[in-house]
Parts: sequence; C-alpha cells; structure tokens
Amino acid sequence: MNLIAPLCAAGFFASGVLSDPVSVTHYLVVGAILFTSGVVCMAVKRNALGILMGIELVLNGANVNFIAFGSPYLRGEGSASIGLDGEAIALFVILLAAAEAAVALAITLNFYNNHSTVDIDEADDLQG
Amino acid sequence: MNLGTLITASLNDTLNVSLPLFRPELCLATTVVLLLLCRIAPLFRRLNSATVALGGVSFALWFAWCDLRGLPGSPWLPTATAVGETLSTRPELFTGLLVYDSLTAYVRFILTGFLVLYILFTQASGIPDREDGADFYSLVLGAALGMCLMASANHLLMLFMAVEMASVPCYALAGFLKGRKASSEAAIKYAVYGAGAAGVMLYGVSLLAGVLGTCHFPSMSLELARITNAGVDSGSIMVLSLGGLMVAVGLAFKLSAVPFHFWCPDVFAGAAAEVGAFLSVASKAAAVALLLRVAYGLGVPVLAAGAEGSLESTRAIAALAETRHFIVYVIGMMAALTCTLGNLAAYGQTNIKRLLAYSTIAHAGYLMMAVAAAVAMVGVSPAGARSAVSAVAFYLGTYVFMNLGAFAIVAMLRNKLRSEEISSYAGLVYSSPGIVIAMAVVLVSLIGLPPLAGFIAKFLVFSSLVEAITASAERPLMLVLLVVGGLNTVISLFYYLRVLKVMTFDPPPSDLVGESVSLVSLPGAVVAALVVPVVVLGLFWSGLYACAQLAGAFSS
Amino acid sequence: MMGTLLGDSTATLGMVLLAAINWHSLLFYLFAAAACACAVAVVLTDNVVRMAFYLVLSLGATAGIFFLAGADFVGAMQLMIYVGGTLVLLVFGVMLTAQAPFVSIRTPASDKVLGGIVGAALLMVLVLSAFSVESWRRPAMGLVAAPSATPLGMAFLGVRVDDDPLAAPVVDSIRSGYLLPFEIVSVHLLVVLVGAAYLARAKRRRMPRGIETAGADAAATGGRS
Amino acid sequence: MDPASTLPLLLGLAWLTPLVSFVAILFFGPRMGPHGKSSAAVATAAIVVSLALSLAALGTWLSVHPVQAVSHDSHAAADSHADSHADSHADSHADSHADSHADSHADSHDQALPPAYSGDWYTLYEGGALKLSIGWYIDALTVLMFVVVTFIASCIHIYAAGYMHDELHDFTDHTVHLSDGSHFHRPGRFSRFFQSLSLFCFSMLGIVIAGNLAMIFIFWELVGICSWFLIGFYYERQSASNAANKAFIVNRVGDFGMIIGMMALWGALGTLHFADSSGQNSAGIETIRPGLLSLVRPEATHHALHVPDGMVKFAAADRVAEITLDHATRTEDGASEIASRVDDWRAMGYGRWLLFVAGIGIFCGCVGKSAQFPLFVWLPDAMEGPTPVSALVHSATMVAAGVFLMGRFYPVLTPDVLLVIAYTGAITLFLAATIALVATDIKQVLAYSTISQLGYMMLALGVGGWVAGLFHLFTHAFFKSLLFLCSGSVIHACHTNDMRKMGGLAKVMPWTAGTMLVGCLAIIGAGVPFVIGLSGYYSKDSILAQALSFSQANPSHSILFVAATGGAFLTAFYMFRLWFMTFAGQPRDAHISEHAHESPRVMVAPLVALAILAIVAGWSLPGGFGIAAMLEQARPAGTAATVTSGYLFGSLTIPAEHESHVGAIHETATLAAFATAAAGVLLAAMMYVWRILSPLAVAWVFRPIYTFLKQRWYFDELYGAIFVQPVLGIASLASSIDLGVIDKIIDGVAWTARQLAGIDAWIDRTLVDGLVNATASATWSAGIELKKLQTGHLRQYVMFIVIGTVAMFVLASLLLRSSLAA
Repeated sequence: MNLIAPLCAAGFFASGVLSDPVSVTHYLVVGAILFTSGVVCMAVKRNALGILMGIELVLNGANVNFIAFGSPYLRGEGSASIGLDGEAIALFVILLAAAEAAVALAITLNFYNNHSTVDIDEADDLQG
Repeated sequence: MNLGTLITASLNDTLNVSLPLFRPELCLATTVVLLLLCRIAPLFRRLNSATVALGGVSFALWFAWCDLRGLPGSPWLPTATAVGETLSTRPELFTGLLVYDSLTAYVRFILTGFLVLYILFTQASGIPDREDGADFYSLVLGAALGMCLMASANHLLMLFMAVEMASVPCYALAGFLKGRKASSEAAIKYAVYGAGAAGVMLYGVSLLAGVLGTCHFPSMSLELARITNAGVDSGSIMVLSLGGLMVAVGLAFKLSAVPFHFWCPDVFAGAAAEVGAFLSVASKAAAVALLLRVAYGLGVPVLAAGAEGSLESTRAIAALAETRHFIVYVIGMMAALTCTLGNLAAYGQTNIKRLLAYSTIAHAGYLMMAVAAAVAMVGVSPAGARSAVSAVAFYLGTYVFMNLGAFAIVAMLRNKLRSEEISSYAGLVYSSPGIVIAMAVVLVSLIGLPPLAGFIAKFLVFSSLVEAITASAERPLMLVLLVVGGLNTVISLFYYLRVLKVMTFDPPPSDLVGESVSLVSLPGAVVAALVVPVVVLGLFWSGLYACAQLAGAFSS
Repeated sequence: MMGTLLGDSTATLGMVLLAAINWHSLLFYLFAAAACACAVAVVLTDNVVRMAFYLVLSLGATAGIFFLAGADFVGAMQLMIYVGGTLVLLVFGVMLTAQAPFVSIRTPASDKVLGGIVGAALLMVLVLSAFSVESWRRPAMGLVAAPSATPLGMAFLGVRVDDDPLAAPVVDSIRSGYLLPFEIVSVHLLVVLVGAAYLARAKRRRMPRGIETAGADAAATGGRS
Repeated sequence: MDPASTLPLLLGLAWLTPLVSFVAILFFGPRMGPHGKSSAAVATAAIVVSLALSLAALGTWLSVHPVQAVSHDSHAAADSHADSHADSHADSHADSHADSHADSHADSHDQALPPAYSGDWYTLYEGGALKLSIGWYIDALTVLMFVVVTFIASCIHIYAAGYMHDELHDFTDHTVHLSDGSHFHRPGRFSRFFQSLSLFCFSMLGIVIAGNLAMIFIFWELVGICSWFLIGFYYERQSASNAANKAFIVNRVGDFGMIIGMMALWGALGTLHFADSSGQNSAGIETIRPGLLSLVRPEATHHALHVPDGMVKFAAADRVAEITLDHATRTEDGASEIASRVDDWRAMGYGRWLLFVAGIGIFCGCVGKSAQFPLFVWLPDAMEGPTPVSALVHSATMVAAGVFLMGRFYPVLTPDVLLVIAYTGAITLFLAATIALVATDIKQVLAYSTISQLGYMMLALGVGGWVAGLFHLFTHAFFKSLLFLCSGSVIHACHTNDMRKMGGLAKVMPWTAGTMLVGCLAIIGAGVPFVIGLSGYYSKDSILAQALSFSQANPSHSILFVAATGGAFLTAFYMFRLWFMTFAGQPRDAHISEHAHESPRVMVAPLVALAILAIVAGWSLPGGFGIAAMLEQARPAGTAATVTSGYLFGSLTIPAEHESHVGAIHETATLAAFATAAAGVLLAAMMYVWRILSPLAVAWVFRPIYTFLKQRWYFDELYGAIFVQPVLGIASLASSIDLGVIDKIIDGVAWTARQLAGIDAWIDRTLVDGLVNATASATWSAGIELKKLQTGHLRQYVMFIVIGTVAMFVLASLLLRSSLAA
C-alpha cells in the first residue's frame, strides 16, 4: 500500500501534465533554453570550437521558435500563425548556419595556424 | 485556381516584374560565377580577375544608374516632373520579398559606384595581388550582393538573410591577410561577434513574426496598426518591444552602434586597410538603408496607391504613433551614445586604422540621428521626413569619397612607410606635401567643416534635426540630439586635427624608411580621384543632392 | 488476494493513466528534455570532444521536436545538414586542433559565474516573453498536420500551394514564394566556400609588398614561412 | 538710373573692395615694396575707393529720396517740424509722420514703410523653411553708415600708414622680456596689419549691408575674429594675447544669446530676412516670403507691433497639436480652424514671451559687441592693440555694430525689451563714466568714455529715441575716432600712455592739442544753447530730451533721465581732466616733454579732417540735408508713434520721438545738458588748471570710493570669482566624477587628489587657457577611459551583447511603462 500512494500521486500528476496537448509556449521555452545555452556557451568557452558550437545552439534555438510559430499542429484558437513561412525560414537558417560554420571554422583553423592555439583568450593583441 | 495558373502567375511575376528591376544584383551574381570560372577554365586563366570584376561591376553600375535615372521625379527624365513626386506604385519583387523604390535604387547606385572605385583602389594599393584577386573579389562582390538585398529587403527572411550574406564574406575578408596574427584575430572576433549578433537578431525576428503572424513588412505594419486600434494587451507589447530590440541589436552590429560596436575597432585594426574601407563605407551604407527600411516597415503603414492623405491613411499613421515613438527613442538614444563614445574613444588612439574605426562609429551616430529625425517627422511633417531621408542619402554619398579616400591614403602610406601608426606620419609634409593635403581635405571633411562635402552632409543632418525640433512631437529628444551632435563635432575636431598636426608640425624621424609619396603615380591618381570629389561635392552639391532627394521620396 | 487486488488496481490505474496520456505531449517532453539537457551539458563541460557529442544529441533531439510540430521536412534537413554536415565539420575542427592542452581549456570560475548570471537574466526575459502572449498559451487544437514537404518545395519554386484555411492571417498578407532566396543562397554558398577555401589553403610564400612589417603587431612574423 | 539696381551695385562694390585688398595683401603683402610698404597704399586705396562708391551711393539715394528739413532745431520753432516731413517724392513711401503730428497723435500710427531696397545676390542654401543667402537691405541708414564707416576708415588708414612705420623694419619689442634678459626681436608686420584692417572693414560693411540676420551673424563673427587679430597684434605680449582672447570670449558669451534669439525667430517664423523677399515655390509660382519687419509690423495693423502668427502658433503648439489630432479623425482640414483661432490666442498673450526672447537674445549679442554692462570688461583691455585699431574699433566699427544692429532690429523689439535696453544703457553709461574719472592711462579714459557713450546710445534706443540713438552713433564716430587718433599722436610723441607724466604738451603739439580740444568739446556736447553747437551738442541733446520725455511719461523710470544727466556731468569732467592733464600746465616729466614733437603730416591731416567733421556733423545744410533728417527718413515703420503697452514690467509708455522736440521738454533738456557740462568743465579746471582743489586731497577724502573706482568696480575680480573659478572647479569636478564612475574608487580618489593639486596651477592661468584646458583634459581623460572599455577579450564582447540586449529591454520597458501610463 505504501507504494501505491506515491505512484498514484505521480500518475495523476503526470497524466495531468501529459494529457494536455502542448502549446506554442512549450516550444518557445525550449527555444529560449537552447538560445540562452548557446549565448552563454559563446560567452564562457575559451575553446574557439566551443564558441562555434554555441553559435549553432543559438541559431537552433531561434529555429525552434520559427517551427513553433509556423506549425499548424500547435496552433491554438485564433492565434496568428506564419504558416509555411516558419518552416521555410527555418530551412534557410539551417543553410545559412552551415555556411557560417564553414567560414568560421576556416577562420578558426587560420587562427590556430597563426597562434598555435585555439584558446580565444590568447586573442587580445587588439585592444584599447 | 489550379497549379497551372499559379505557375504562370509566378513565372510572369518573376520574369516580367522582378528580374528587370533586379539587374544590378544579377550582374553581381554573374560576376561572382565568372570569377570562379576564370579560375577553372584554362582559357580564361590569364585574364586578370580585377578586370573581370571591374567589368561586371561597371555593368551593375550602369543598370543601377538607369534605374535611378528612370525614377519618377528624376531630373534626368525627358519629361521632367516635380521633385518629390513619389513612385506611383511601389513594386514588390519576388512575391513581396524585396521592394523596389527610390531608396533601393539610390543605395544600389551608391554601392555599385563604390565598388567601381573600390576595385580601382585595391588594384592600385596592391591588396589583393593577382594570385588572390579572384578570391578577394568574389568575397567583395558576394558581400555587396547581400548589401544590395539589405537595401531592398521587404521581408523578415530577407532581412536576416541579407545581413548574413553581407556579413559572412566580410568575416573571411577580415582574415584575408591569413599569415598575420592580427588579421586572424580580427577575423575570429568579427565572425563570433557577428554570429552572436545575428543570432540575437534572428530570435527577435522570430518573436516579431510570431506576434504579428506575418513576415512581410507592409503586412506587419498594417497588422500592428490593426491590433493597436483593437487594444493590444501589455504582454504582446512586451514581446513586440523585445523582438524589436533584438532586431535592433543585429542592425546595431552592422552599423557598429554603441553598445554593439566592440568588434569594429579591433577588426579595423587587424584587417587590411582595404577591408576596413569596404566595411566602413559599403557595409555602413547598406546598414543605414536597412535601418530605414525596418524603421519605416514597422512604424509607417504602406498604403495602397493613391491613398495618401485619405482618412484611412491618417488613421493608420496615427495608430502607429506609439511604435514610432519607441523606434525614435531607441535609434535616437543609440545615436547619441554612438556619436559621443565614438568620438571620445578616438582620443588617444595611436593606430590610424583604429582611429578611423572610431570615426566610423561616430559617423554612424550622425547618420542614425538623421534616421531618428526622419521617423519622428513621419505623419507630422512629410516634407521634413523626406528631407531627413535625403540628408541620410546625401551623407552616404559623400561618405563614400571621404572614407574611401582616407583609407586609400592609409593604404598608400602603409605601402611606403611600412607602418600604420600615426606617429610614423611625423613630418610627412616635408617629404610628401601632396598626400598631406589630400589627408587634410579628407579629415577636415570628416570633421564637417566648409567648404567640403562633409560640411554639407552634416549641415543637412543638423538642419533636419532642427526641422524635427520644430515639427515633431519628439522635441526634447531631437533637441538633445542636436546638442549632442554639435558638441561632438567640436570634440571630433581635436583628434582629426591631431593627425594633421603630426603630419605637419612634428619633426620627421631621422631615419626615413619610405621614399616620398607623390600624387603623380597610379596610387596617387586614385587618391586624387577620391579626394577631388570631396572638394567638388562641397562646392557643387546640387547634383548629388538631387539624387538624394529622389531617395528621400521613399519616405512618402 | 491482496496482492492480486493490488496488482489489478495498479494495472487498471495504469491503463487509465496510459489512456489519458497524450503521447504526443509525452514525446515532446522527452525530446525537449533531451535537447535542453544536452544544450546545458554543452555549456557545462570543459572538454571539447564531449561538447561536440552533447551538441549532436541536442540537435538530434531538436529534430525530434520538429517532427512533432509537423515540420517533418525541416526535421529531416536538421538531421541531414546540421547533424550530418555542420557538426561533422565541427568535429573535423575538433580533431584537427585536439592536441592535449586544448581538449579541455578551463574557464575561470568568475567568468562562469558571470556567464551564469547574465544567462539567467536573458533566460528570464525570454521565458517571460514566451508566456506573455495569451494566444500562444492556448493548447493546440489537435489538428493532424498534413505533410508539408510538397507545399514547401513548391514555395521554394515561388508558388504557394498550401491551402490552409486556418493559415489565413488576420490581415491580408502576401504569401511569399521563396524562389529568390532559394536561388540567391546558392551564390552565397559559393562565395562562402571560396572564402573558406582561401583561408584553409596553404599559406602563401610571398606577402604583398608593404604588409610584412605593417600593422599593429610588428612582431607577427608568421606571415613568412 | 534705377536705384533698385544701382544702389546694391555701388554698395556691393564698396563692400567688396576691402576684401580684394585683403586677398591681395594676404598673398602678395610682403612683396609689395620694401618690407611690404606698399600694402598700406593698397589698403588705403581700396578703402578710399569704397568711400567714393559710398558717396556715389549717397548721391544716388539723395537724388531719388531727397531730404528736406532738419528736425533737431525744432525747439526753436516747433512748427518747423511739421514742415520738415512734407512729402517730397511722388511715388515714394510717403512719410505721413507730419500728419500724425498735427493730429496730436490720436491716430498717429499710419506711418508707411520707409524707402528701402532688398534682395539676394546669392542663395547659399534653400531647403524647407530655411533659406540662407547673401543679400542686401539698403535704406537711408545703410547708405549713411557706409559713408561714415568708409570715411573714418579712410582717415584711419592714412593715419596708420604713418603710425605703424615702426613695423616696416625689424621690430624690437621692449615690453617682452625673453628668458635671457634680452628683448624680443622680430620682423615687422606692416603688411599683416593692413591685411587685417582691410578684412575688418569688409566685415563691418558686410554687417551694414546684410539683408538678413544670418548674414549679419556671419560678419558679426568675422568682425570678432578680426578684432582678435588686431587686438592681439603684439601677440608676444602676454597682456595683448590675453586681451585678444578676452575680447573674443566675452563676445562669444553675447553671441550665444544672439544665437538663441535667432533660433527663436527662425524656429517660429521660418525666416531671418528683414524685408519681404519674392521667390518661386516648387511649382514655379511667384510667392512672397514675408520678412521679419513685415511679420512683426504688418501693414494690416498699420505697422503697430504685433506678435506674428508663427510665434503664436509656436507658443500654442500644444493646442495646435490638439486641433490637428482632433481633425485627424475627420475629413476636413485642421488648418482653417487653427487660422481662425490665432487671433484669440494672440489676444491671450501667446507668443509674446517668444518675441521678448528674440529681442533680448539679439540684444545680448549687441551687449557683447557694443560693450554694455555686464560684458563691457573686454573693451578697456582691447587698448592693447595699436592705436589706429582702437580708433577703428571704438568709433565706426565693432562697437558701432551692436548699436547699428539694434537700430536695424528696432521694429521687432517689444516695449519690455526696450526697457531692458534702456536700463542696461543707463547702467553702462554711469558705470563707465565713474571709472573714467580716475583712470590715468590716456587710452583707458577714452575707452571708458566709449563705453559710456555707447550706453547713451542704447539708452536712447531704449527710451524710444531711434533717431537720437543712431544720430549719436554717427556724431560719436567722428569725434571718438578724432580723440583716439589724437591720443595716438600724443603717445607717438611721448612713448607713454600715462597722463601723469604728460602736461604742457599744447605748446609742442599745437595741432594735436587743438584738434583734441575740438574732440573734447564735441563729446561733452558743447555749444551755445539754442543757437549752434558742435556735433555732440545736437545728438546728446536729443538723447537727453528723449530720456526726459520718457521719464515724464513713466515717472517710475525717471532715474533714467537722472543717470543720463549725471553722466553728462561726469563726461565733461573726465574729458577735460584728460585734456588739462595732457596739454595744459607745466610739463611733469622733463625727459618726455623734451623729446615730444608734433606728429608727421600724414598723421595730422586726418586729425584736421576729422575735427572739421566733429564740428559740423550735427549741422543741417541749407538744403535740408543733415544726418538727423536722413535718419528720420529711414525710421522704421510704426515706430514714430507713442506706444503704450507692456507685458512683463507693467504698463509702459514709449513716447514718440517728436514729442521730445516740443519746446518745454527740449529746452529743459538742453539747459540741463549745458549746465551739467559746464559744471563738469569748471570742476576739472578747478582741480587741474587752477589747482583750487587738489586731486590728491580729493582722492584721499573719498578714499574708499576712489579705490573702488580705481579697481573698476572690481568687475574683473568679480567675474573671476563668480565665473572663472567655479567653472574651473566644476570642470575638474565633472572629470573626477567621470573617472570615479568608470575607474575604481581608489583610483578616482588618487586622481582627484592629483587634480586638486593641479587646480592651484590652473587658477593662476587666464580665463581662456583654464577653460580650454579643462574641457580638453576632461574629454581627453574620458576618451582614454572609454578606450579601456575595449578590452580586446572576445568573450567579454559577447557578454556585452547579452548585457546590452537585456539592459536595452529593461530600459525600454521602463520607458514603455511610463509612456503607457501617460
């Protein structure tokens, strides 16, 4: 018996949460977390490649938003939707992110060649 | 409506409406491809890539000029119409992604004209050399293509995409001197900072699109007006303002506006002077155009043709007053900060490229002031808004020559003196008086003193601020901007003149490395060709101003 | 007896619960949790190889929630381009630079704390904004999403065929085709690849005249190798 | 001969000739003859050509607009005044002043516009409401001013050719001591002097001919710069460069007010032109852009002062916006409703303060330039320049510019502004006269007398005496330049400025003494009452009469008349003190009087010419021509009548000027002037000729007052304490705050301590050095601190993106909240 009570409680709680369909807001929260993680990643990583990964996370976070706003499935009653535009923009963002990653990686390797390190804190010759 | 009609309509729109008005960009894109072909095809390998690029850009310039000349109200039309008359229709290209209006035409003209000068300048200054020319010009033209799109963006996707297209090649350009530490440091700083700003902007774009349900600027403003009239809840306002601010971050990055200017001095100092010239002129011009686009796209509803002055238009414009207030404050505050910080931080710089970077920042501030004035006068004083936009356009036009001239001189002196420190310019007047005179002209014009082009430009900006003070509802802010602008002009005097002081009064170093720099040489001719317009435009500015007024017609 | 009763009731309860569970939501929570957790893990780890691994997981999980939102084509692209392409690129970078001292570069704790504070502020603002539009909080209507690959492909050709009555926006907006960006992005990719190739190429033997000693760092002698 | 085209041509040429000379000397000066000697000839020739052209213009003017009568004689026959204004020109703007006079001023506002021509030579910028142009506004005042300025400048040029001969060769400056004990030795600057002089004349004539305020302002500044060049001519002398800087800075203070005034006018009215101008609008239709004069005194109100619509709307901007907003939702236009309500708003007093601000602002500029209280401190120091410069600055140019502008701008001034002007003038004239009593430097006495006389002019304008004030400007120009040139001649002979070392020079320098006596008599207004007198007699009498008339109309302001009369007494005293100390009695310093000699002819000739004019300038010729009559012709429309109004300072009556010609008033004033002047001369004679009263004893008895005056009322010290030191303090405070915010507090404290130590050094320095340095160092250190923000660390930059975004959002939500609440 002493096992049932918590199980029931957990079950009811889970079903309460889980039985509701998700809304746009859910997606936005995920997007916000990904975005913030990416930004923080860019701000704290000393490894240049870590920073590039942060960039990917940032763009991905924004993409989640676009998908959410464009999704016909998530649409609540009477809410404005950007329809297909959301998916299209997300696709282009993926493409542009790839392009940006290519250039950024090339630059990073160049940096590595010149400085013999990928530690971004070494890049402080230019200042003032 | 079946698929067939849809496809026919799409084809029709693309081939008959959009592409003819898209010729300059097409030229640029074609040139990029040609540059690649030149490297691949053995037949063309002996062709100098600069020649190819110059040819393609000249075509683009010609088409841009044809477009500008053909605008209604232009003085070059056979049947002259009164200046200020607007385009009767505002053609949207490619199903609303781009818009073609007088601002588009003008900025494209400025950009392509700049490119022609720029290619000549880079050929004279020696970066890139023949081997790297194709890469360099591909990147430059690719970025310029993005900048043209920035000037005509009419859709949030194009906003982001154009910014990316203009930025990413520039990251590579910043690292163009790939063997140098400073260059690679500049490139990585630029790339990471740019990517961060672009990410923030993209998030802002998503929020704006999510609230308004559309990505198309005119529809966005109409929707904004509609929900404002219907009584918008405070949550939506908050999200809208957050989205708008995040977009502003991206634009501020492109403009190098404070507090998003950090990349600018480092990148300018680390990259070659040639790249700095490209970033400070072309990138800035496109960014200002985009700022105008976004500010107008969100703050001013675009109405059907012939609806100007009607009840509906008045009402729609009035509904967005709050939005414009917000936009004006954001731009205006940023402008004041940018201007002041740029000018103050330029003090004590020892590297001329860094000094010019801060000067670029400061000039972005002046430009943003005029943009703020233009938006502030929308709906209150259309003529004032038009003249403010004209001031921006004129400023950009003169800025091409001033700043390109400054960087050209820096590049040329670097080739001779092997240094970009201001102190190495000591006593230059004794060995090369011509170049010192050219530098003096450029710097005095950047200060904004008569009778040079910079004075007229700054004067127009300040007079539009004065007009905004009298006409608009944003009187206190505009007054602040005017005062800040005036003070800054005084502040800027000192550090620009310091360079001249070093050049003229300081004794030349005993061990002169470089030989004297004469204006009678190929690089000298390029410098002269850039500096002479600075003087000429200061005296005979009506031609350029007429073009700028055409651009100003965009605001009505 | 007691045991079977217990078992039965548990089973019944389980059935009820299972029936009540919205599987879509459950999957969303799973994927979302994975995506967020991995993203946070990317931030927290100092090891660049682990970072890349977590990032793959995070992006993959994001692809999952794209599928759940009905954007199956984008989800697929996410997996192919992002996870398959971009990340492989990054992993190459990791491998090229992964010499022992650079695998884990520790960030000073003060920077981490500052980053955390700033990140928390940003997150707060963003989450606040996610909750502040009322219509976004309304639960989904449970429409079954039609596959969007075809309309998306047509839209890329400039023709919009998605005929969604609910998608009619509040104002009569233009439904844009994406022919232009679709084409122009190819030029962009070309330019970018030219640039990346230039930077990645072997160093040039000879620097242009005047560059060797010019600029801020006269000490940078790496230019002549 | 069409005057509308001839006059601008003649005067424009007269204006530009000095510019040509300036450019020529600028480029070829040192090569003109030995040591640039011929540059004097070039400059003199240019100004003489100017004079000839101005005289031609005067002839042209008189042939078209003849003047007929004199007005200041009317105390003898009050009726003659009426005749004097008989209209003589068929189509000219009839001066119906005479009629109004006859109608006892009940409806005396029907004065028509005075004859004037205006237009633009070149439009610098035209866009929106702003039009900047180089143009002309020519009326009788302009023509007269041209003649006088060029005449006096010619005399001074000729005189300077002799006076400056020291500069022809290498010059050793005995007042500058170098560190090794020797004197400063430099090449002569003969041509540079004449170059600046030419530019100075050009600038002054530019002010006179200017058709709009913007142009006036440009030349106003140019005059300031020229004065800076000339006052600081011996710039190696610390005192000279300080004086030049002081003049420049103090003038900028006034100009700041002027800019405010111009902004008020342009912002509200959209024009800075005096006269109406025609132009084409974008559609090509001829339009009339009304000028300031017709906006403020439109024909519709019979040229009575009237707050223009633009100012009313500007002041009522809130209501205009309300109406516009109101109409935004309706179809009809709000403009008509606004137009219909303007009159109501005007009646409610909207816009009056704006007109007041405009008037006071422009007056501020004149306060600086014409050395009025409280900005007069620069003028005595300006004596550091060569004497011909002092003569030019103090007579017909620079200081005259302020009075001239007030005269030109007079129609726009409200009674309240006039009262402020009158009081400023009265305070100035009294203050300066008292300081002149005790000054011992001959040029200082003259400098303070200039200030005092300028005070008279301002007082006259303020109490409604337009003709009286400007008349005095002209007569004063003659006798003051004469006095200065005479003093220059004395200094030239004695090589000292100190009057206590002079005495008995009349025997050695008869010409100088004689002409100087004429000058002194002229300045005190000597004459046989009611019969004839020197030029100053006429102009000073009309000022006193007008002041008396004003005092009678406004008994509460009768102090103005008292001050003016008292001033007349003081003037007489100090002028004759000067003359007696210099020329009469026995030589006090044998060494000086032995070496003294009469000046060369090239210097004496201008003295005689000016002396003659100082005598006759006030007379009217048998044909009726006279300066006063001609000025009467230029009197701005609507200022001839008595006006009763007032806004800030209670009810005011500005009496009509011709009322002061009425016997009772004029005779009283004349007698008062004569009596006070005579008393002053007598007292001076008692103290310095007959020695009945010992000056030393008097000084001893009134010791505190003497010291007070000797220290010039402690004005320099006062300004030092009130402005200079606090500014320096604030500057250092500001920069220390600046740093304290950015830097760590410890650093800030250390820095402040260092700065505090530095302040000691700063205080010793001059106003300019200190101010400029403080500003520069504040910006410099701010710049250096801002540089530190650019740390070069990429991760911090990224952090700044996030911080910036969040901070902007927080700021914006605060802003939004406040704007939503509003």
